[in-house]
Amino acid sequence: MSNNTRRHFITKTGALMGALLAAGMISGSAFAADFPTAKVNTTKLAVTDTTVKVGILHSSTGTMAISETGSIQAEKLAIAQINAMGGVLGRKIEVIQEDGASDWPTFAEKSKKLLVNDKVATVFGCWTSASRKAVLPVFEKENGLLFYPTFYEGLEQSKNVFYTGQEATQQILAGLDWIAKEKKAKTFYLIGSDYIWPRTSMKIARKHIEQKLGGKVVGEEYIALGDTQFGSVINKIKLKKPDVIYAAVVGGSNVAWFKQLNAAGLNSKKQNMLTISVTEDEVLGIGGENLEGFYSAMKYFQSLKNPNNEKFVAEFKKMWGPKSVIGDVTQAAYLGPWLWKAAVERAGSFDVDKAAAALPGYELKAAPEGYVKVDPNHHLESKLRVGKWLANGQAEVVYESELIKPDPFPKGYQ
Amino acid sequence: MSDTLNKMLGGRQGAIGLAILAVFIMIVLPLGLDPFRIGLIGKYLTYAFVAVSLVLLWGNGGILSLGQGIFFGLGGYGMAMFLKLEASDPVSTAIQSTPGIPDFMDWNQLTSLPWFWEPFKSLPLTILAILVIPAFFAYLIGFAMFKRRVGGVYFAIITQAIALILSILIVGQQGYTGGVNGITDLKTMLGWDIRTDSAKYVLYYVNAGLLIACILLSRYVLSSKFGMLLLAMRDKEERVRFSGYDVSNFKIFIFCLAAMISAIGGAMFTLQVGFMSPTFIGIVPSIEMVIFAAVGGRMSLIGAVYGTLLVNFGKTMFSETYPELWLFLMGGLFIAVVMFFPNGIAGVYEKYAKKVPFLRKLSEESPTPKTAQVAAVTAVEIKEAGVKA
Amino acid sequence: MFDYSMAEIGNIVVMQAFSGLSLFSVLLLMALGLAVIFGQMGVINMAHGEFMAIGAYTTVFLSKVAETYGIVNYYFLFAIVIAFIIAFIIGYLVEFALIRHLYKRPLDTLLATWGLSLVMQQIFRSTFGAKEVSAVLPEWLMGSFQPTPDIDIPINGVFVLGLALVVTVGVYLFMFRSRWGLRVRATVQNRVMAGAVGINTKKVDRVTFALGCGIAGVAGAAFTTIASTGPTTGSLYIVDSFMVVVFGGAASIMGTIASAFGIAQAQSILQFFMTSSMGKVATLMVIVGILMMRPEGLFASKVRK
Amino acid sequence: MSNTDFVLAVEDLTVSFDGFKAVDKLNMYIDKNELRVVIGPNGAGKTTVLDLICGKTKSSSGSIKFKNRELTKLSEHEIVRAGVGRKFQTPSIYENLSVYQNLEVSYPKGRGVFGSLFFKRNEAVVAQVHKIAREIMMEDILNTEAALLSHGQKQWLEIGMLLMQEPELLMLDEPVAGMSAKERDQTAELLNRICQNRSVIVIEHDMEFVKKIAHKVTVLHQGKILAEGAMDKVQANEKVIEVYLGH
Repeated sequence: MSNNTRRHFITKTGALMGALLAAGMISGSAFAADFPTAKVNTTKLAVTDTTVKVGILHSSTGTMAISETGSIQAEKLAIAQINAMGGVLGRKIEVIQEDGASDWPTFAEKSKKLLVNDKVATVFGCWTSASRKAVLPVFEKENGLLFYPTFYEGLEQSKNVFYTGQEATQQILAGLDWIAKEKKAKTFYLIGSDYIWPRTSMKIARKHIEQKLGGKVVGEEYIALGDTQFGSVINKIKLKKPDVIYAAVVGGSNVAWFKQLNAAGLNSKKQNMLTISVTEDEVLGIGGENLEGFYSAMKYFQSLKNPNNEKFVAEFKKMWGPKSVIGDVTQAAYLGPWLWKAAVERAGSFDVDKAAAALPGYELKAAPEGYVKVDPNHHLESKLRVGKWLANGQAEVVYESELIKPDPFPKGYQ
Repeated sequence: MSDTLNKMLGGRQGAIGLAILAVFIMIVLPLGLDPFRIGLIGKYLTYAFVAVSLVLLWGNGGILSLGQGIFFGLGGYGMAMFLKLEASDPVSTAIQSTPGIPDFMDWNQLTSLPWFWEPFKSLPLTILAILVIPAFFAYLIGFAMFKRRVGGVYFAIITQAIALILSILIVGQQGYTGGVNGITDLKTMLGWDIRTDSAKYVLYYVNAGLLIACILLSRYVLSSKFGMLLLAMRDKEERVRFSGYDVSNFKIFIFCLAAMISAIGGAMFTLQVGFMSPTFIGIVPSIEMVIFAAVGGRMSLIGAVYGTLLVNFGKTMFSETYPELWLFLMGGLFIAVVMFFPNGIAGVYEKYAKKVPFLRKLSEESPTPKTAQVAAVTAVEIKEAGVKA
Repeated sequence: MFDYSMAEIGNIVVMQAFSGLSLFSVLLLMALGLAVIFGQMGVINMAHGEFMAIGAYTTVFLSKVAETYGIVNYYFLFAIVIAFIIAFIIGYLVEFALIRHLYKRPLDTLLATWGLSLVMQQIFRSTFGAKEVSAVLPEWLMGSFQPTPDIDIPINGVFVLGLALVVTVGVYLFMFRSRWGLRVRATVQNRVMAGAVGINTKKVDRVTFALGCGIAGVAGAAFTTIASTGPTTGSLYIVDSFMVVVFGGAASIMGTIASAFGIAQAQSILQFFMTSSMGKVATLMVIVGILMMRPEGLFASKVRK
Repeated sequence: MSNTDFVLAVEDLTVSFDGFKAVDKLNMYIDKNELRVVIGPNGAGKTTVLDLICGKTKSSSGSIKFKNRELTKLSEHEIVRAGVGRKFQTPSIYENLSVYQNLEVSYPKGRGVFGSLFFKRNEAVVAQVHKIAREIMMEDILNTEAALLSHGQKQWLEIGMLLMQEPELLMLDEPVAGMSAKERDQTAELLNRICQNRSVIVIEHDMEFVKKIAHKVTVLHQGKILAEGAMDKVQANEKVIEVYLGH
């Protein structure tokens, strides 16, 4: 961060602090003197009397940089805000940023470096499941702490990881319920990129459609990662005429998918689509005009109307430029540092075991997305929202569910 | 027998070079670095197997394979399948619908172990598979291509396409392969925890030992008549054919040998890093491994090891401090090596070592006749000088 | 298939035929520049995809400019021309700085241009950001054309098809009907002789390479209508491009056209009847299989070597 | 045709490239220990004939019998192993290897993959290398790198490499191209020596040189035989004169 933006930040955060205090986000200012280092750090982490080191581990190069940049920015924003408020247990957070370079062994290597060499107190990082799977054994072996921001397929729970995004059932079930009711949909066409998250998600969606909604899946299709040709797939969809297309296409394919779908005449006037892989970040590449009228199921949209979110959006734009957009994962990444701060302060210690044990049950009431609660299974209890995309690249929230408990190993969906 | 030994060591100069390398990777690095860095070096050294295989295949044989990642991956997957089965005992997978099979199979509704996983329950069969399957696969590709005299650029492009096909297949068949996540969370080998620091050291030394054994084997091959023919084929394939040799058989053999060496590297990678993923089979790692060999010197087996270490060290260092600059540096390295140092580190050494009295003495005392390898390096240099002038 | 009426099946056949044609035009545009560079000069340009990205980014940039001046409906054709010019100039410089030193070492060119592609990717990332961007398209390029109410023919597909044909005819005229083309072909066949009769072979090389890059730029500009633009966009296309050129028989433009057509139809049909990713695998496997049987490609002529 | 005493019997040999018949129904017979010279203007098909015999080019029709064994179905290395050696128009040697290594590589043992891996340089090999090196007048420069040889020496080295294989039929494409007058004389002597116990086919333009070595001359024109016989008879042949001087 340049000096300029930092200064910017400190003056700005003053204002924010009041709001956050009022919202109960801060449990009261803590001073280092009250918490002697020997006491709060019994496992030789990089904690001094005035500072604590944490790691950020995302891809800033390679194919995944497209997606992970937002997370890095959000995490840095949260950390800067926390520092402006006096840090954690009176200690300023120092960030060590590592580049996973979109390469899973590199993620494993860097996570080991952060934990073993730098002795960071926690790591905010990873985006793809593959990178998380690669670092997971390292975190478990070295007993580190990871805050993982992406909505993902579930089927995982680790004492060393907190999942700040939604697991698959949270994101899928309520969305399907809504669209089945709202559009009286009976037939669904499932399409996703060919890897574990879309496949697991589609498996859950299919069970839900067939068993709970009494609907029918008329087609299930997977696209090789990076493929940009959808002509044949679109024709198959036209032949089946589904009430709803349920989509989880990612990356460069996602852009091609929407552009070609529109060009083939399947725009939102003729076709309902609910996707679980389009956030405001993706809209930049796809173009709002190609998305207009389609729906996304996410827990967060930038357009959410509440004071916390409006502040968050404003702060984010101050720090990273007026053109930046905030998607679901970016917001979830923003929660990471705040949750960690709460964990450490509830435990009164930076020790990983103590902090991790202290976090479940914690309620973060002033998150930009609203109320969330940390479940004993290390995922967040949160709401699901359905957004209808507008031509300007923002979504209009048309549905908001009740709070949904996370269920990473859903019975009846495996 | 002493003749064989002499061929392996590559005469006095070769023996000294190898001894220095052995001391460097087996004594100097372990003493000078902490366990974390040693883990990294161990990982880099598994790539060095591929670089060594490319010295045989590309430097000496003139056959550029852009699909060596295929074989590295096959070796790595073989080992990963064994370790995964061991990690998936019925007790630790009790929460699954079908306990006793790898977790990703359970997620994909498989209810029994696929038949081709069965052999990987046994370590001896796994080791056999790691050596034989990549070699057999290389034989199939090599037979089809070299018998029809597909060479040069076409071979490079087709191997690249095969790498792409295989990586899409592995990602697509995730119930059988673990998909894009790969095979992860590997813990023990015959009950021995491979994640501890002491295990890392043991594996490091096994890895270094195997690497040196592969270099010795490659040296033997290169110093035999086979090696001379390989060079001859690279430069005048027609002439070799009209000297009564079936050129394609030689190419197939060296391709299979290179595949096998790469696969050993892959298997050691899995053991040391603790997982295997399809990213290694794709195009990018396959090309990056070529640059390791090129930086070290495409004709030099030992240079390949140094080249691999240097590039990877650079990658780690730079991406820690200047992540944005790393790609510029890597790209620049490709260009610079090709344009200015076609013989890599080994070429620079050959050129300047002669000026250092001590080193000159070493090489002058090396027994004549000089090896084909040295002769070829100098000749290439002469040619390069011609091009530049 | 029997749940559908004849009319429905007929409509799908028409649209499926068009999607095959559309894929054909995409592959052809991708491969034409490479066919000129690889086929005529024997240079392996692994940075071909990045030259396409240059075209795409040029278009995106111009669309932003057009948006501010409110001329979105007119800029696109202009953008294609500019994309060609910029890619041509950069190609010209690259040939001068890099390629010309490596003509005798084709495998080394492959490595050097791979390095170049990494550098270019990072330049895109530093300049335009890591995120994908989208060009605002003129109204007339959006949506579909409907000959009957149940048939949609994508207009951007028609546009790309038209452009592919125009570029192909252009390349053909240039290579076989112009003085320049004659010089290029003469240089390819016998460099020494061409030099002896007064052809500036160095200049011919440079212009040929730059031309190939320029065509890649046009392809990139056209692809903003159907796909994404990001720093690593180019790498999505490189293997497909090489497959088309090699499969067609490197030195033949007719071969490139035929092979693009064959691959497109195969992939389009396989992807209709299999899942998309397995269709792609099956297509690549068929190509590799045929190349193993017939390494010189489909359209190489038999000559005394 | 049935078995013959000829070392090489070429019958009705035809090859066409995209419709152009480079060799057209050619018949040619070579005796044991014969030195045959093939002459003809550029494009007559001389090199193509050698290419066809050694398997580099596959014929469209016709037969090539070497010691009554059909060659058209064999691959190049099988033809070499049957006893046919071929020297190319431009010297084709391994420039990166020494003279010794060039000769040793051509030694007809250890020709298989595993044979070559376990090939040992024994006394028989050394003796053969030295014998051939003496024959081609290069015994004292065995350790020189081949790239450093003069053009003439390269031609000899390639002939030496063929001799290492002890072929029964040796085919030389323009062996004296680029040689000095003295080297030509030495080459003529060399050829006369080596055809003592094998048959040799030579393609050559230099008529003086042809006179020195030829037992019999074949004149090719547009892929067909124009004339065949002793040198003086062929030189007197009207058609030959027309072809060489007419246009």
